[in-house]
Amino acid sequence: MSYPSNVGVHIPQPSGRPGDEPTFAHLSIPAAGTVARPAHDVSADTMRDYPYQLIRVLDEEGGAVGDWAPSLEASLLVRGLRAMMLTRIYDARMVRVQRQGKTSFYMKSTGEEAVAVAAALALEREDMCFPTYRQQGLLIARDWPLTDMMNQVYSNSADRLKGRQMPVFYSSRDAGFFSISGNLGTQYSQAVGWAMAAASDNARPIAAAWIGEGATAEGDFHYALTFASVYQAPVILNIVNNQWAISSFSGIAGGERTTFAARGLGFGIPALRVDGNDFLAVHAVTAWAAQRARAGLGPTVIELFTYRAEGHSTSDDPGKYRPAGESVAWPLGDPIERLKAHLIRIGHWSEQQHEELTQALEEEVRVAGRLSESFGTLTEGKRLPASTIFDDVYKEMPPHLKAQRAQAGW
Amino acid sequence: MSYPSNVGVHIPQPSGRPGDEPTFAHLSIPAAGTVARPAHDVSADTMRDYPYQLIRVLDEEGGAVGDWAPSLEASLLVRGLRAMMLTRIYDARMVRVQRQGKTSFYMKSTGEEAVAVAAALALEREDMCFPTYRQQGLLIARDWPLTDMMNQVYSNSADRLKGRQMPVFYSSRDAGFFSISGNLGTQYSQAVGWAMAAASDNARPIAAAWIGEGATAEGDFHYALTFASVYQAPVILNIVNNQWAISSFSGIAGGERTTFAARGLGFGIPALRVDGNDFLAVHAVTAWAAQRARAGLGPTVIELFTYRAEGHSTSDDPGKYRPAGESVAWPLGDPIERLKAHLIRIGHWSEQQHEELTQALEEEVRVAGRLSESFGTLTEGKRLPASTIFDDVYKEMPPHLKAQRAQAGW
Amino acid sequence: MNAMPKMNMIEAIRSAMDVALEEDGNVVVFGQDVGYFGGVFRATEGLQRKYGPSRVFDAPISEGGIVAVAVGMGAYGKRPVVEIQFADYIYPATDQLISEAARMRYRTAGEWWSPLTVRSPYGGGIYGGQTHSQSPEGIFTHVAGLKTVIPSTPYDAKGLLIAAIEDDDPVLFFEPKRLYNGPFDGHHDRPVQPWTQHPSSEVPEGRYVIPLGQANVVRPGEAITVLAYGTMVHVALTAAKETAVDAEIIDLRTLMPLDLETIATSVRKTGRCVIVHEATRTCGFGAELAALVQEACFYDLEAPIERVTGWDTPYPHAFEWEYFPGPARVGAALQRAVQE
Amino acid sequence: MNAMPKMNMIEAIRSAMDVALEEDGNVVVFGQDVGYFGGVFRATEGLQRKYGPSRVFDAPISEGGIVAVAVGMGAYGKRPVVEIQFADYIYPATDQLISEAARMRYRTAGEWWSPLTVRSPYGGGIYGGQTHSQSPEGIFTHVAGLKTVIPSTPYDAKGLLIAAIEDDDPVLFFEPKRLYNGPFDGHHDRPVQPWTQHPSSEVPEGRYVIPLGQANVVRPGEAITVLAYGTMVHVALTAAKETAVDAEIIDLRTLMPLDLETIATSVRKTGRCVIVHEATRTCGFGAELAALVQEACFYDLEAPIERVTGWDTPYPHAFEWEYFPGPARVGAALQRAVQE
Ligand SMILES: Cc1ncc(C[n+]2csc(CCOP(=O)(O)OP(=O)(O)O)c2C)c(N)n1
Ligand SMILES: Cc1ncc(C[n+]2csc(CCOP(=O)(O)OP(=O)(O)O)c2C)c(N)n1
Ligand SMILES: [Mg+2]
Ligand SMILES: [Mg+2]
Repeated sequence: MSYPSNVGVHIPQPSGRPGDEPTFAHLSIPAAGTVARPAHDVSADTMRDYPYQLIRVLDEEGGAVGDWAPSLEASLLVRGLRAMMLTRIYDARMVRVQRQGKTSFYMKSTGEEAVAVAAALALEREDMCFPTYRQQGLLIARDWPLTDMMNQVYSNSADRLKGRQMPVFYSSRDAGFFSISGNLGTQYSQAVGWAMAAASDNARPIAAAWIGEGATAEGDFHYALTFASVYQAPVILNIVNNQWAISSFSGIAGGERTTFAARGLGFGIPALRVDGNDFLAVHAVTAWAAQRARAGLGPTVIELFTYRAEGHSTSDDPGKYRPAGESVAWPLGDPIERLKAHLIRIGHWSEQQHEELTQALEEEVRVAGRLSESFGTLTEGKRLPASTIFDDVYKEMPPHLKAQRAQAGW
Repeated sequence: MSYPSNVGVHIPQPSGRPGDEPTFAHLSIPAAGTVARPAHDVSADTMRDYPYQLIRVLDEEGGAVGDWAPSLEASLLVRGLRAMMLTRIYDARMVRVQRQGKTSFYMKSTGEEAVAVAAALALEREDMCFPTYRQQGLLIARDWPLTDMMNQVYSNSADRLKGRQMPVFYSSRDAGFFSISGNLGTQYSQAVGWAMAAASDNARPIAAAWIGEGATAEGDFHYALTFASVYQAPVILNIVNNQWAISSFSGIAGGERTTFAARGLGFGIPALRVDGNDFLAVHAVTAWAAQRARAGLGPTVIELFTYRAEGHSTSDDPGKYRPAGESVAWPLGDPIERLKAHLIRIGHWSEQQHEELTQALEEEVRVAGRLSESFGTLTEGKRLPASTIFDDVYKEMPPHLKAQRAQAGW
Repeated sequence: MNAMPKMNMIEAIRSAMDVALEEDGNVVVFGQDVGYFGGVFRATEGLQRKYGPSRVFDAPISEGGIVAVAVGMGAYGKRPVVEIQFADYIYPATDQLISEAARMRYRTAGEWWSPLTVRSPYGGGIYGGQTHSQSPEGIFTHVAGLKTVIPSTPYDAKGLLIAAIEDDDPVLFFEPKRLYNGPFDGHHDRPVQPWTQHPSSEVPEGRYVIPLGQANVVRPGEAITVLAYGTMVHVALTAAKETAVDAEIIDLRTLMPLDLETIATSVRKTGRCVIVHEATRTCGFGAELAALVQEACFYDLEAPIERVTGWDTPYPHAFEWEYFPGPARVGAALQRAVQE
Repeated sequence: MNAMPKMNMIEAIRSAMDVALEEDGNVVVFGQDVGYFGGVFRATEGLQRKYGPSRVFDAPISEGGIVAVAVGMGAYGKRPVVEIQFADYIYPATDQLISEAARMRYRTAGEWWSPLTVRSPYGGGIYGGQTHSQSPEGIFTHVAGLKTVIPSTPYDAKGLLIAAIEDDDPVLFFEPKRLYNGPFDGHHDRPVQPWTQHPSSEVPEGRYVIPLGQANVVRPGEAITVLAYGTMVHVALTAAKETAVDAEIIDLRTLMPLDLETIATSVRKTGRCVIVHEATRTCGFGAELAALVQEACFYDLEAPIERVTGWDTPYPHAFEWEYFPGPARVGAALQRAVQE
C-alpha cells in the first residue's frame, strides 16, 4: 500500500523518507562570495533582500572569497578548528558513556559545530550567550573546563548544578553561558531582556541567543523579535536551521514558504542568512551584527543554514523518519573539513598537524573524563547528599520545606 | 520641569502628547490608485513590496481610481453606507445608555466602520468571522437584529448569552460571528484552526479574523501566522492598525521599524496594506484575499490603516495621553464621509437622502432600544433567574455544581 | 470469539485513537512528531499511514498554537485529539485552555463549545529531570469547564480515552508515562514486569467506554482508604501488600468530575484516609481531596488525612527516586494512619 | 514629625514603587499602559515623569514577553516590577513564570535567580465579567519557587510590595482591585466608605517593610477561626459583626510562604475554622488551607472546616453578586460552624 497523501488542507512533506534517495535538489545554493557586505550602520530598510540570499565565504577549493571574507589571524582560525574538533570528540565520548549507562541522555551538535564556535570567537568574552542544548561549542570555544561540563552530564558529586538538570543543560555565569532550559524558546525572549538591561546601563556587553528552526513556532520567538524591535535591544538573534526538529522537517515549522531569516524582516530587523557550515561566514556575520549592536543600532536576526547530521538525541533514531545518507548528501559539507581545507590551502595547517591535534584532543577528553568519573557518574560513585534536593527552591528555605526535609528524614 | 527623555535603551515616543499640536507629518500617504493589483493567484514571492505600500481607491474628490477600484453596484455601496451609519448611530446610543447607568461598559468603533462593514460585504454570508470587540459593524452589515445586540449589552432577560459576558462581547453562530473573547488575540489563531477544518472538508466557506495592532504582540498572533503559513489555511488575517492600544501608540507594538503588514512577509504570506477608511479599498483587498483563499491558495495578511477616533472604551479618557484634535488631524478622513462623497459624485446619493437616512436609522435604533429595554437592563427590569449561573459550565452539570447550586439555595 | 488481545498502555491508547478515527470522520489527531513518526512515545504509530496526513499530522512546536487551532477546529465541528509531547510543555497552552476551551460553552451559553481532548504524558521516573517529569494536573482541576482524566491501566486508558474523545467538553488526558510499558510498582531498582502479566492488559479490539466521573475500587479493604491515580495506584497497591495494611485503594481515574460518592462511602467505612500523588504537595489535587473528605466524613474520621506526594521542589534529575513518593513512604503513611 | 499621610490602596502601591525606584537604581517598572499614562488603575501615575522612560515604560501587549524580558533583566542584575493589567491576562505568561522564573534558582543551584515582582489586579465586583474578575492565585501557589502575596489594606500593600520588590525570589503580588478605593465590606448595594476613614490608610511616606510570610490577626476571637486574604478580609469582618460571632479573623497576607503557625495556634484555640476566598472552590487555595489545618489540628477540630468561595463557574457579568461570597454567605457559614 502506498503512503496516503493529504486532501483538502495542505500538509508539508519532506523531500524524502526512509527508503528514498536523499535529495537536496530543491535547495538553491549560491556560490561563495556572491553576497555584498553592507556597512554595519546601514538602515534595515536597505537590506530587505538579505533574508533571501545565502552568505558564503569558503568556496569548494577552500578559498575565502567575497565581501564577507574576514581578515582573521591564522592563529584564530586554528583556535576555531581546534574548538570544533574538540566539540566533536567530546560529543562522541559523551554518547559512548551514555551507551555504557553512565548517564541518562546526551545530545550531539555534530555538523553544526561552526554555528557555536565561530560565533563564540566573533563575540567578546563578556557578551552573554542564551543558547539551546546544541551550542556546547560556545563553552568549549570559551575554554570552559571539559571536566566541569562532564560533571553536569554525569550529575555527579562535583556537578555545580547539584544533579538537578538533565545532561547537557549546562549553566555557566563565568563563561557567559546562560542556563539551558528544557522548555524550548524561553531563552530567546530572556536574552532580549538581558540586552535591554545592558543597554539601559550603557554597558558594552551585548546578548546573543540561539533557537532551533523548529522552536521558532513558540510564542517566545515572537516576543523576542517584538521586544527587540520595539526597544532596539543590542542582541543577536540566531536561528539555527538544521533542517530537522526531531522527526519534523523544517516545513512543519514554516520553512516551505520563505526563509527563517525573513521572520526578522517582519519586524524591520536586519536579517542575514548564512551558510552555517562555513566558519568564516558565520564569524563574519556575527561580527557584523555585534558591531551593529554595540554601536547602538539594535538587533540582528541571523539564520544559520546547516544540517543536524546525527539523531536528535540518544533517545532518537533518525532512520525512522529520514532517508539514510541524507547527512552525506547535505550540499554544504562539514564545517571542520571545510575550515581544515582552508587552513591547509593558505599554508597554515597540514594533514599531519590535523592528525596530531586529533590525538591530543582525544587524550585531553579521555583525561577530563577520567577526572570527572572520579567524582562519580549518574549511576555509580560519589553523589551529593539527597537532602540537597530541598536547597535553592527559594533563597531561604521556608518552613514547609524544612518540614518536608525533616519528614524525608534528612 | 520638562518631560524626561530616556537614556540607554530606546523607548518609542508618539508624535505628540496632550498639549502638543497633533501631527501626522511622519506618515507618507500615497495618492489613491497608485498601487497595482496583482492577479489573485500570483505567488507570494512576487508581492514582497506590497507590505510597504498603501492601497487606496477613493481620491480627495470622491473619485474611485486605480487598479483596485472595484466595480460594485451602487445599491451595494448604499448598503455599505447605511451599515456604517447605523453602526455609528448604534454606538452613540449605547454610550448614552451606559452613561445613564443602564449598563456597565461600552466600546465604540467610530472612524473604523469601514474595516468591518466593507469586509462583511466582500465576504460571503457563510464565511466565519473571528472579530475583536471593535467589529460590531460585521453584525450590522449582516443585518443582525439590533435588539439582540442590545440585549447582550444590557445583559437582560433576553440576552442569548445569559448575562455572562461584558457588553459588546457578542456571539452569533447564525451571523457567522464568533464569540468575542476578553483575552486579546486568542480568536486569531482559532480562526486558522476553523479554516484548516473547512479546507480539510473541501468546504467553500473561509475564515476571516481581526486583531488590533497592539494585540499583534501576543503569542496567538504568531501562532496564527505560523499555522496559516504551514497549512496554507484559507483565512484572511486582518490587522486593524488604528494607531492606538489604549494609551500606547503603535510604536509600542512594533510599528516604528516597519509596517504591520510586513509581519506576513516574515512567513511568506501575501500581505496587503490598505487605507482602512476607504470603503472601496477595504472591499477590494478583502475580495482579492477571499478569492485567493477560495481558490486554495492560502492565507492573506491585510493591514487596515485607520485611526481610533474616540476613547478606547467608556472607561477611557484619551485626553490624558494623546493630543486633543488628533482625530481631526488624521489624514485619511472619515469612512462614512468619504463613501458618501463618492456616492454623491457618481450621482447615486444626495445630501437630502443622507439626512433622511440618518433620521430613519436613528428612529430604528430608538425603536430597537425601547424593545430591548422592555426585556430589562443591567440595573433594572427583567433578568434571568440567578440559578442560570450554574448552567453551561459543562454540557451536563456534574455533581459538585448541583451541590453548589443547592447550597446557593436555587 | 477469539482470545482477547494483550496491550500495553501505549498500544491501548493508540487503539483508542484508531477506534475514534475509524468511527467518527470528524476526529483529527495532531501534535509534535505524531504524524509520520508516530510520536516520541509511539502512541500514534501507523495512524497517519492508515488515515492519511489530513487527519493525523505533525504540528509546529507551538503548544499554544496547537490548542488554539484545536479550539477553532472544534468550533467548526471537528473533534480534535492533540498531543502535548510532555505535560511539562503544556504551559504555553494555558491561556487557550483556561480562557478559551474551558469557558467557550459558558461564555456563549452553549452556542459554541470545545470538544477537544489534550493527551499528554506526565510524571517522572525516567530520568527526565524537571522538564520531563511534571504532574501539572492540579493546575487544571482548578479551572471550571475542564475535565481531567488519568488512567492507570491499558484497559482503563482505552475506555477512558474513547470517552474523553467522544465527550463534548474539553478533556485533559494525562498519561502516566512510567506505566506505558508496565505496571510500575515503585521499586525502580527491580525489573519492571510487562503489562502482559497484568489482567488489565486484556483490551478489546473495538469500541468500549469507561464513563468519565467514575472511580474504581482496585483493592477493597477495611482499615484505611487510599486515594490515588495514575502511577500511584500501583505504588499504593505495593505499599498495602508490603505493609499488610488492609487498605481500600481507590483509583480516581477521573479527577474532574470527581466521584466523591465512592470516596466518601469508603472513608465512612474505614475512618481513615491517605492521599497519594506524584505532583508537588502544596495546592496539589490531594489538597482538594483532603478538604472534601473532611467536609464529607468529618465525624467518621479517626485520624488526620495524610498526603504522600512529591516534595515541594522541582523534579531533580539525579535524585528522582528521593523525590518520588515510593512504596516505603506510602507504606509508612499507611502504618502511621492505622496506628493513630 | 508631621501627620501621617492618608493613602488609598492605589496610592500606597504607587508609593511603594516610588520608594523602590528611589532607593535602588536597578528597579525598573514596566507593563501595558504603565508609562506615560500611569496604568489603567493609575498605580504608576507620575512615575515615568519622575524616573524617566528608561526605568518606567510601556510594554507591548504580550504578557509572556513582559515576564520573559523581566526574567532576562533579572539575570542581568535588574530588579523588574511588572504589571499584568488584569490577573485574568496572566495566562500567556505562565510558562515563563512556572518553567523559568520559579525554577531558575533551583535548576542552576543558585547561579541565576529571578528577583522579579509581578503586580496584577485580581478579583471581581466591578462588573468586569469573566475576563476582568478572576482570582488565579491557586494556580501559582502550587508552583514551587514562586511566592504569592495579597494585601488587604493600604498600609500592608505598601509594606508588602516593598518587601516583594526587595525579595530575590519571584513574587506574584495580586492586588484586590475592589479595595483600591475603599475597604469594601461586601455590601455592593451600599456606598463604599473611602479608605480615609480606615486606620490602615495611614501610610508612612518612606520605606518600611512587612516581612513576607507573616499573617495578621485582624480580629481576635474565641469562637472560630476565619482564614481570609484580600477583599475577603473585609467581608469576613463584616460577617462577624453582623452575626455577632466571636470570630478570630486571620489575614494571611502571604499565601506562599504561609504562616501556618499563626493559623494552627488560632484553630487549636477555637476548634473551628472557616476559609473564605473569592476564587472558585475546587483546588483553590482554600483546599490547601483545609488540608493543612486538619493535618495540624485534627484533634482540636470540633466541626468540619468549611470553605466559602466563589462558585465553580466563570465569573458572570450580570450575576457577579450572586457569584461573590458576600457577608450573608460568610455569616451563614460562621453560624453553621459554631452551632456544630
Ligand atoms: C516547549 C517545548 N515543547 C516541546 C519540546 C520537546 N522537544 C525537545 S527538542 C524538540 C525539537 C526542537 O527542534 P529545533 O528547535 O529545530 O532544534 P534542534 O533540536 O533541531 O536543534 C522538541 C519538540 C520542548 N523541549 N519544549
Ligand atoms: C491578553 C490581554 N492583555 C491585555 C488586555 C487589556 N486590553 C484590552 S484592550 C487593550 C488594547 C488593545 O489594543 P489594540 O489591539 O490595538 O486594539 P484596539 O483597542 O485599538 O482596537 C488592552 C491592553 C486584554 N484584554 N487581554
Ligand atoms: Mg532544528
Ligand atoms: Mg489599536
